Amino acid sequence: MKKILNRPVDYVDEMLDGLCAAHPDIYAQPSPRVITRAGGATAGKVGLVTGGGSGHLPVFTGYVGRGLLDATAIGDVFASPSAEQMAEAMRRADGGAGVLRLYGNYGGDVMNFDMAGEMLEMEDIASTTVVLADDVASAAPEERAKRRGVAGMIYAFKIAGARAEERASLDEVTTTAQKAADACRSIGMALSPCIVPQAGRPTFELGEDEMEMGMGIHGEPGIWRDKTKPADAITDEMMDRLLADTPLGRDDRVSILVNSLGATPLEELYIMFRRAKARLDDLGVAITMPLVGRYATSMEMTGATMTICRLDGELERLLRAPANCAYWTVT
Amino acid sequence: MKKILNRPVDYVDEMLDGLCAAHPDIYAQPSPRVITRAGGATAGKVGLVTGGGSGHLPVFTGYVGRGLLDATAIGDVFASPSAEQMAEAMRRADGGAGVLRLYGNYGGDVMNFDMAGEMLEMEDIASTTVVLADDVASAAPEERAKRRGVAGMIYAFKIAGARAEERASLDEVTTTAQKAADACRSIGMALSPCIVPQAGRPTFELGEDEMEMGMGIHGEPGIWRDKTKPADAITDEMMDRLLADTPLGRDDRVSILVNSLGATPLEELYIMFRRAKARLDDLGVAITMPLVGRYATSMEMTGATMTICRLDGELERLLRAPANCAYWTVT
Amino acid sequence: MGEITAPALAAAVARIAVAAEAFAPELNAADGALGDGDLGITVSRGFGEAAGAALPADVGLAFLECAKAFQRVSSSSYGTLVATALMATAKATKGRDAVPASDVPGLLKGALDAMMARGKGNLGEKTVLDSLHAVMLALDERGEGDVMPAAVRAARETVESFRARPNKLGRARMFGDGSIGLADPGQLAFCLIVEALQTAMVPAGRTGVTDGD
Amino acid sequence: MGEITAPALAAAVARIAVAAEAFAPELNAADGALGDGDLGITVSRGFGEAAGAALPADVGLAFLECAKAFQRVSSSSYGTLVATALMATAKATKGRDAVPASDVPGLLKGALDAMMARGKGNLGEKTVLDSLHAVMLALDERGEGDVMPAAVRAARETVESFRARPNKLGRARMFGDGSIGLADPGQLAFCLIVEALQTAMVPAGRTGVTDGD
Ligand SMILES: Nc1ncnc2c1ncn2[C@@H]1O[C@H](COP(=O)(O)OP(=O)(O)O)[C@@H](O)[C@H]1O
Ligand SMILES: Nc1ncnc2c1ncn2[C@@H]1O[C@H](COP(=O)(O)OP(=O)(O)O)[C@@H](O)[C@H]1O
Ligand SMILES: [Mg+2]
Ligand SMILES: [Mg+2]
Ligand SMILES: [Mg+2]
Ligand SMILES: [Mg+2]
Repeated sequence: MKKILNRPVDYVDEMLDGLCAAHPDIYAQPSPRVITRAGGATAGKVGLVTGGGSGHLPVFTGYVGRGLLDATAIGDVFASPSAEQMAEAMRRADGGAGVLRLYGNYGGDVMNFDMAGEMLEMEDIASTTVVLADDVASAAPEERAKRRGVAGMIYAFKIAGARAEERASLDEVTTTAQKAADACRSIGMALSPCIVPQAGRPTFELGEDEMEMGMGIHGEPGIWRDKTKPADAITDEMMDRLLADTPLGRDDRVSILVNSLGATPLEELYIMFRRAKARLDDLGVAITMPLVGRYATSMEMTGATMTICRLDGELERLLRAPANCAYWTVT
Repeated sequence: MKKILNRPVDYVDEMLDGLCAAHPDIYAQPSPRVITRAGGATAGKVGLVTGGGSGHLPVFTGYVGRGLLDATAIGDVFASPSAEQMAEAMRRADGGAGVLRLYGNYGGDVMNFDMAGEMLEMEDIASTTVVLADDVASAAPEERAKRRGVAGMIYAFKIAGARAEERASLDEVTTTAQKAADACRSIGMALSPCIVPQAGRPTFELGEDEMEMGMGIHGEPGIWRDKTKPADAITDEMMDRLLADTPLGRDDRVSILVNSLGATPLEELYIMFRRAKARLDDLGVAITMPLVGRYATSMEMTGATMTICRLDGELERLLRAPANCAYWTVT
Repeated sequence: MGEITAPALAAAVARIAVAAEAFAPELNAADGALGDGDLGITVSRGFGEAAGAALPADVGLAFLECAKAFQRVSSSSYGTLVATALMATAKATKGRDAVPASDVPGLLKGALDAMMARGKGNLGEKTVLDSLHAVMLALDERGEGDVMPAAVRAARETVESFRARPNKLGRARMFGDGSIGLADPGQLAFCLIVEALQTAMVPAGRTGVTDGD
Repeated sequence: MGEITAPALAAAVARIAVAAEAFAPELNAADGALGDGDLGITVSRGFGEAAGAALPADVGLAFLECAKAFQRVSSSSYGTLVATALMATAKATKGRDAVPASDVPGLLKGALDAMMARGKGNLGEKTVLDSLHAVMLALDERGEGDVMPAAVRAARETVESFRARPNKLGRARMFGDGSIGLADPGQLAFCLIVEALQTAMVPAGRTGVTDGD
């Protein structure tokens, strides 16, 4: 939990400078903290926009690219960007076919994206919203709308991005994005915190032998906190909780994402994947295009999230469609 | 520095099981701890083999794939695989055109790969060796042959892999691989250690406000240990040391790799990249195809390595050639 | 309370900005216990930026500048809600150079409605909405005259009476019953702001507020 | 020392295996100070696996089985060097059911050469090579009779005399002058193995070693 940075206040801007300098063929920053595809909006294509706090790379900015998103607005670490930045991202994403806002269900982000949408209305740019709320640990099924959005959002980015690339209408892209959002269930667990640069302190405290099940990616409280357990036991509990929320059986096809929150290495994600696959194999559930890696992080946090995305023919076709950003290439 | 695992003794095998189960289109494990391409050897192509200790994903196993390596032998965490496993990887990689061993300069690995080479000789499989020794912090220029191999090895994998894919002969591939190896200079710095599962303790200790410049990826001692510095100062020192070893100027073209040792997030790598690019810009050195991410890790270690790979026309062509593994796709 | 003019608004904002610098650590700590610990930064940055803005004489446009300033620098929930309230007030007062004190309860009602729409919140969920509502009622009752003591009392009482209840909205909701016994950071912030405003009202004549008492 | 037969080899290996279980923590610690802390595991696993191998009567093939066992389970530098030494000895003794004690210095020389070729090392670099060399010289001088005390003395003296010098090879080289004052883990391991072997030699008659004294 030690960091490499200059002045904390410059963390985000220097990061974005570096990102655009490293991948000028993919990303551009036409106005501060608004990142678009290098070529800007695609005429005639629905624009996809996301946004939220920094500190989650590749989420959010990393998923701007062909077959994925068109623009993002990025805030300070773990803090919402402003409504004006969001509106600017939407303007830059608009290719004349309207814009879909696709982002995680966090209070500040929701309010600001709503305001941004109202601003665009006045500018006669059509826009719609799909809010991502995949974290089963954050509210009961009856209160699904209150759930947080976590790693499952990348399925929505990918699937909606592919649908937009097909030149579907704003309504069609929105419908598919909502379907993808509804198809995802995630849960996380954390072992150690990260440090928000401007705060300078860990986001939470956990004993040397403790873990927390269900913790959110900003350290939001989870379901229980206790001694760490073996990888298989942790994976089993995560799978049990996901399957309780979205029962699966023979004939179901899913993709799963085993995601590191940052510090947890690939080695350990594969140990978890192995168990998760065994569980799904037992149920006769087919896994297609599984993802294992660092897809949605909290900087140097230790821990992992598990996402199940239940696929139908359309979702699978779109998930497999070509896409390219600095962190995810599908050919 | 907390881990998700079952029994430490199963860490590597469960990881490899998970890796092959997650990417059956890319990796196969035909014999224990020997990973090959899913389709095995390619007839008529020079086989590329690497190997070394586990705990460095995507290195080594992750770089098996089209346009990259053909097989790897993997040991326990941070421990060499056996000569017999290396020989088996070489047998499985041989498509009739001979095999190149391409691996990092560590005592155990060198001795075992030499033994493996002698075994293959008796089986009439031609083989050659290129040892990767890119870490400038590990020995003076006069003793370059004693240097450790670190993240720069992925340039050698990529470039040699592309050359082999062109159906170059074993001698030609070896020559190009050696050229790539000679073109790379790396240096690392560490902020916090990792835990080797079977040891159960951190590999080294550093005070809460300390860093170590030049530390190796297994915690080998570096150049100095002192209070942490700002990102730009750290990057400057790393660049100074690299440039002292391989002076660059106008007309030079390089790729650079800013690599996380595991826990250090992408955000911070981009802050470092930004500075490294400014330094090279000042010198008039052109950067092409820079890499920023987790390419060679030490599990959950905090820290970063910086590699400069100086390119000529051939090396750049091969670096840009198509390749695909679970962690690196070039199209 | 006197009437609201652009200079009066500027003076009030300036006074809150100064006070917020001082109470920011307390707010960060309160928000740290139930959220992400940024509320002190949000409030002090927001009022700081607004205090630095040049305000036009039109009261509505003056409130609009304050809203924009808030939005520029603090986009956390509270910042956005404050901006929303300022924006609603701006709309309601546009085109006037002075707004009588008697309009204040109505303006507060407008701000409250806008905040509830923006944050999809309800009264009783232990948020800043409850504070605003309580102050609005107190002003309504108190009518003309020096309403600030009543406003401060209402804001303070809201913090204390909600302390024993769980948070039902925003980030603090995640803590469930763990939030019982703790002050809602947003309610606390509101109380500190009103207190700062009261202090600002006292020397009002000297700082440009037309004191109507 | 008696002559070397397969049963004698088996008994010696078994004795070292038992001793290695006990001294593994000491070796891990020594290697931890100058390397990666795995040397105790390497030595105890290697001899443990060799002790479990069924050895054929042919001394050369018996050494070969031991070499293979070592290679299977311990591929760190030391494991590979021990395997290399065992392999060289296997080649030199193949086809014989007993090897006289007088051959031992020559066999040690062959092992040393093989290890130097494998590890590209030289004498004086503060490694196990120096230990092997010192013991070889001691046996050469001592000639016939009970050579073990001289061997143990040479191995122990090597550890102590190199302590004041820096490591020049292997992982410990990285510590430069930081290695001064510390025992080379590989030399220490060699010493502990030879000591275990001495203990094994004493009740040799009972465990199948043909005692020539
Ligand atoms: N949706 C909402 N509606 C009304 N008030 C809210 C809402 N969400 C949060 N609040 C208030 O804002 C306070 C937290 O503000 P802030 O720290 O800016 O939030 P965050 O950092 O979670 O975005 C809460 O204590 C509560 O009073
Ligand atoms: N190239 C070499 N030649 C001879 N001896 C060596 C060589 N490298 C290491 N050693 C010896 O091996 C010991 C370390 O063994 P080990 O712990 O197995 O190494 P590592 O874990 O670094 O692979 C050293 O103390 C030294 O005596
Ligand atoms: Mg907050
Ligand atoms: Mg916040
Ligand atoms: Mg060792
Ligand atoms: Mg070792």
